[in-house]
Amino acid sequence: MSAKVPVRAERRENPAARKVLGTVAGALAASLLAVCLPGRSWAQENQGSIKISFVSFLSGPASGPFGVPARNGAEVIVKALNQGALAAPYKTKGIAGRKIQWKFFDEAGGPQQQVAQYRQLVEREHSDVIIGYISSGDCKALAPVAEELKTLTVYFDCGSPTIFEDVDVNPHYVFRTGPHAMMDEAALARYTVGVDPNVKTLAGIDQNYDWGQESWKLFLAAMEQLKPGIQVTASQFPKLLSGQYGADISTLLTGRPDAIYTSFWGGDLEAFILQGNARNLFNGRRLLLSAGEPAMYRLATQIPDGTVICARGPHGVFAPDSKLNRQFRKVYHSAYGSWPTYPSYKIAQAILGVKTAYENAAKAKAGAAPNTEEVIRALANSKWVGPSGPVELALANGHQAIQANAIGQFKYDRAKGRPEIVDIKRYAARCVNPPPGVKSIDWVHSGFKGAQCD
Amino acid sequence: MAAAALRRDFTPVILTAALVLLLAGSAVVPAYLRFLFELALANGLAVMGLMLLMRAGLVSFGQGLYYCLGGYTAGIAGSFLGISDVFALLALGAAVAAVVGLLCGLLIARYREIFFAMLTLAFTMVLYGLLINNERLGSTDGFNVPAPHFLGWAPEGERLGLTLFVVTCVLVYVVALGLHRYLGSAMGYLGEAIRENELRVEYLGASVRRLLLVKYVLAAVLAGLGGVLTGLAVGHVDPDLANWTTSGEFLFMALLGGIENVAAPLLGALVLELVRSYALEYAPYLWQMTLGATMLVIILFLPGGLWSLARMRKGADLTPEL
Amino acid sequence: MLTLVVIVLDGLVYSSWLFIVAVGLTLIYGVLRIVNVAHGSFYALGAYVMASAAGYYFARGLPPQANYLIIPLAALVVGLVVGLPLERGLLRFFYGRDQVVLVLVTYAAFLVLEDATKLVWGVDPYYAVEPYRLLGTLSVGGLPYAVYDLCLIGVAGGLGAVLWWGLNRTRNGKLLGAVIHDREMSEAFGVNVTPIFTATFVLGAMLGALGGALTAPEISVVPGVGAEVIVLAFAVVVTGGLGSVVGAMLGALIVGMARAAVIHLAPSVELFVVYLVMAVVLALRPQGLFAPAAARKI
Amino acid sequence: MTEPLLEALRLKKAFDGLAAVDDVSLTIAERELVGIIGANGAGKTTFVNIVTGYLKPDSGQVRFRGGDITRLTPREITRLGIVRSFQVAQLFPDLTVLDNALIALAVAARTEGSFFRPLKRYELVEQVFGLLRGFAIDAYAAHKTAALPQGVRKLLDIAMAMSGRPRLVLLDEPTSGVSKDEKFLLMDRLLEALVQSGASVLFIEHDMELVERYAQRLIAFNEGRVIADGAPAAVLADPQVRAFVGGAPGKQPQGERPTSDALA
Repeated sequence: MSAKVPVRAERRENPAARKVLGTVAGALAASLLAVCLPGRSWAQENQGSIKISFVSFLSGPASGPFGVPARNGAEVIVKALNQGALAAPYKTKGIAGRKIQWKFFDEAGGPQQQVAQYRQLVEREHSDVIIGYISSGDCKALAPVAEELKTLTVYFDCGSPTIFEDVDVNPHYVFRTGPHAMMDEAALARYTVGVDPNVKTLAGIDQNYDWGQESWKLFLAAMEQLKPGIQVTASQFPKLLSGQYGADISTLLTGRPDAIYTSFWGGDLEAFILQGNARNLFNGRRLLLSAGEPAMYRLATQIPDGTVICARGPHGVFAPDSKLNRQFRKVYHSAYGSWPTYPSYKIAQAILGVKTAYENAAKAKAGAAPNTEEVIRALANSKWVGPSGPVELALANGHQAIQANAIGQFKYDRAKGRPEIVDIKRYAARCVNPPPGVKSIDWVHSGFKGAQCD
Repeated sequence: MAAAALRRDFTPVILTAALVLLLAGSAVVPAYLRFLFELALANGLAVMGLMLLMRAGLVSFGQGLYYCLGGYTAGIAGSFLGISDVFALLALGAAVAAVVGLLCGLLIARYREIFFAMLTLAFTMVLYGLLINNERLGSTDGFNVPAPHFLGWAPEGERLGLTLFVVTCVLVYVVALGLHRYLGSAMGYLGEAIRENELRVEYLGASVRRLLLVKYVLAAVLAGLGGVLTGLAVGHVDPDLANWTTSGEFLFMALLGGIENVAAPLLGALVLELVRSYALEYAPYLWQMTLGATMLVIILFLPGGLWSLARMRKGADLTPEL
Repeated sequence: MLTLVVIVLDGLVYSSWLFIVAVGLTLIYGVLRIVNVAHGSFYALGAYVMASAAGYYFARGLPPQANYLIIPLAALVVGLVVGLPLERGLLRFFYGRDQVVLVLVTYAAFLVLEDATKLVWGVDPYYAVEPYRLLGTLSVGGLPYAVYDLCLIGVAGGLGAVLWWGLNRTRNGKLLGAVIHDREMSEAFGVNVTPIFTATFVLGAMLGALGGALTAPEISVVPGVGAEVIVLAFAVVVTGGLGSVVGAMLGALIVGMARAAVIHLAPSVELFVVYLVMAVVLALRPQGLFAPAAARKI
Repeated sequence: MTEPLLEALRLKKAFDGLAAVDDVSLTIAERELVGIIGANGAGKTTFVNIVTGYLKPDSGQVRFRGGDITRLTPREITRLGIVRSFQVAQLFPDLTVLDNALIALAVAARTEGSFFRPLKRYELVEQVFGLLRGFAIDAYAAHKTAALPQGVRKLLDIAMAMSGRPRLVLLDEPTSGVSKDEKFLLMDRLLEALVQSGASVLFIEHDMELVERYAQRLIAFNEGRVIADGAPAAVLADPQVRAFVGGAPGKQPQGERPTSDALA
């Protein structure tokens, strides 16, 4: 017998058709009505304020390391701005004198879901600005939608260089206030060759998804430029979130590489380090973590000393000392009991960039509220200072940020019982980012043509 | 006597009314809502295919395979081959789904119950894996699908959205009418006959395997069409279309709406979109729980899906009087 | 040669893990005919309970060797606190309904439990690595292996043996076998299946949680660990033959070995090798490798 | 002499080494009405299963109107004009009698591949009522078959089989599960309809009274072999038959309860 399907009824000629029609129409009307109702009310409801919708992962595996720290960072900054309590040069209340209303949304569900939600943020929530998105897939899918719906959209994190290089080559409404992955990989390669000039063999282990594949490709290309003839002993691509790396670790061990590169993050990174440690994988070889910073406090006692840590920009421990940075760290820590990591910094930097542009645009109009086009004009090619230092929108018609980068080595201070970063090297923004109009991968293959390093 | 057994068929009326309502509504409702409906209709196509299989007693966990194939066909044709006409893309997507459906169907039509489900799951996950390993197609991130043309006409922005919506509505309407006819034909009835008693069908002289193969291919084509429309509506395709969660969602939609009538899967798809959009809005931290709870309530209190509400009003017995 | 040894050893470790994670699923399916998606929740909950309990345990400086007792305790707690109410309070209302309906009911339960877990533990990762590192390493062919991993092989073997013995050599086990073979007939002969269902479900839940608790020391426990395990476990038990303990063992071995081999030889295939194996096995043997004999119903 | 309708030549079938049908040869002519008797496990149903293609014999041959049908599938054999009924009526329990018969008729008319032509069209429904009337079950047309009395289910089962105008009908215990009082009524209706159709009928029956009354010819099975074949009176008087098959007319052992092993 075949499986029975639970639904049975007379169905072809339904004498209750009118009732059905009534029910369906009723259900439709009810849901329509419900959907058209105003959404969740905005925090800090106020007349004449600026509505910012934030989107990042609030559920799923990326929520812990990225999504929630970003949310918390946004909350810290927005609250401080609304109180006018933020350090200079952001002392003015709100944005251009207007209060910030804000809401946070989950980035779950993939591009399909996110496109639907994005349209609601624009058309139902009437957001003035949308700041968000961690996943490159979401960023790529949303770019054309944002251009179509003519809404200022600021990507604070997603790392794929291709967004403005291939997908949205002529951006108008879309900005990215965080540098893309090219910067991380170029700086990491330079750092590696700097501290281990004799590195001859290299192995990579990256999650089998776009960002993992792209990171490894860029890093390897950069290493091949800086250290011609470098040998790759293994390039492992375990499934995202697989959590079991026994066989991969065996492969890495048998190759005996000088250095092991990984773009792992979150639970996968932690599991890999725990399992690699237990099997002496890191004894006598350098571990390079291109996105290791969010894990460094939580995993403090597990990360081998000398591990090269990258924070995807000069964020967190790498952030240069400033009043703004000290305040950000202090307020964040007192609110959440942990230190802000790079997602918190990146979202803070996005908010402050928007604030600066709004205020510059308002200044040009002698204080009148600027429209979106005016804000965009003010934001493009602009410069401002975030808690991690200066940011400049220099690529992709002034829509893509570049920033100086900083990389260092992990060291656990047993006396103080907390981790620290030593041997920090800083790289000028134009040293590790491609010049305008050049695709990242072409830039690497050209031998970093046009790089301005000190 | 025979005349008494033949009742008036209201489904075409309902479908036409729904079409008119949707088209008229598209002028009034905000665009995000129209978009939600469009997604629901596109998904509804895939769910209608699933309904065909479920009525024959087969539950597929792998309709995402054809949904994804449809989406990727549209994307590849648009981005790499320069084919952008909506109707050409639909035909292409349907053709690819049909060919792959036929090949898989030849093997899969022998399977029943959980083994059918698991084999369909395996197939879709293999495609998922292949796409993730393909960097040219954007790996997990997928790639964007260029805006389609309509017989040489290339609208932009709001007008494009509206046109695509109209095309989607009309296509779904035509497919639903056709499918409704199909369900009332000998082959349609034989689906239930197979579910109820395969042996008897064989002993009447019909080939169960051939009948199921046709249904499987039809379901594949419907999912493929849904995938094309989704790809064009979202403007982006990614391997998640083939992930098992997508197929699971189709199943949820089928259960939510019911499988008694062609309109039921569409209703299920629509309600799920709305519930999810709602849950994400009002409970961004607990939307999974909201979705799960909704699912439980429906399964517990409306085992026949939302469509059965109509029956409950009338009372249980709808057996035609003679 | 070394590669072959390494593949076999890596494969064995992974197979053992797979078996421990999947065996509860096959048991529940065998007796209750439920494809239990919530198995992923049991796994995740087992991992969370273990990680937080072990963290607490080591923070208090209690005798380290005794920490392994927490693992079965965590499984027991999850089985009783989550498995029991789930079966009594929800699933039993759906017995006799279609298999697909039950899949969706357990899927819904999984979604609810997923957010409930998040409410209790938050989104931050938990880890408790001490039990993993405490046992040290052992060199095999010059390659260090974690003794904890090697112990998994023993645990899986022992678990398989105990289950086999329990099912085939004890009175209750034989009763269970009868129910697996033909539920209606067993009921007709006066077997009260209700307590059998409950006990099996709780046992299956404990096994799922045991898998999570055993895994917790070598991973960091984050939201979403459960979802990753479900489909994998399905693939294993379907490959082996749904409802058979021996089948689960065989399925785990085949899948584990295939995965270890491709990780060493063609890393990017790892992503779908599990499903490829399942598709090939099902194409050749439609019921999986070890389908338990079913009573003829025609 | 014309060719026989059905010819079974030295059929053998064993299950796990146990012979169920052991060297059976027999022929059925056009328009014959043949009864088969035998104790449980004598091989009667196995014989029917082999003829209709559900089981393949270990050796031997089945010929139908001169052609070899031994290796054909049940579906192909049905198409050739051999149909059967089952000990337990094989219906579509969740559909109405009308739908059951409509489906049967559509398949018989080879329109099962029709996509868009409504099944419930006037002329076909008329035809179905005609068919149902022939078996006097038209009053049940709107009922789901799951809820019908046994006798009606049995008649519907056979009516559906008859919709293809077969040449040979094999009935596997048409009266099992039907109360004693209704048995004669059922057989009357049944055989009237079948004989009228011009088909040959072969029926398995335990009730000797029924066999004696309806069969023109009788075949007795025992332990997989034919032990007697001929006029009913002669076969029933055969001492071997009396010993093995047991049960003089009216005194047959209690008919087995309607188990679900119709094809076992």
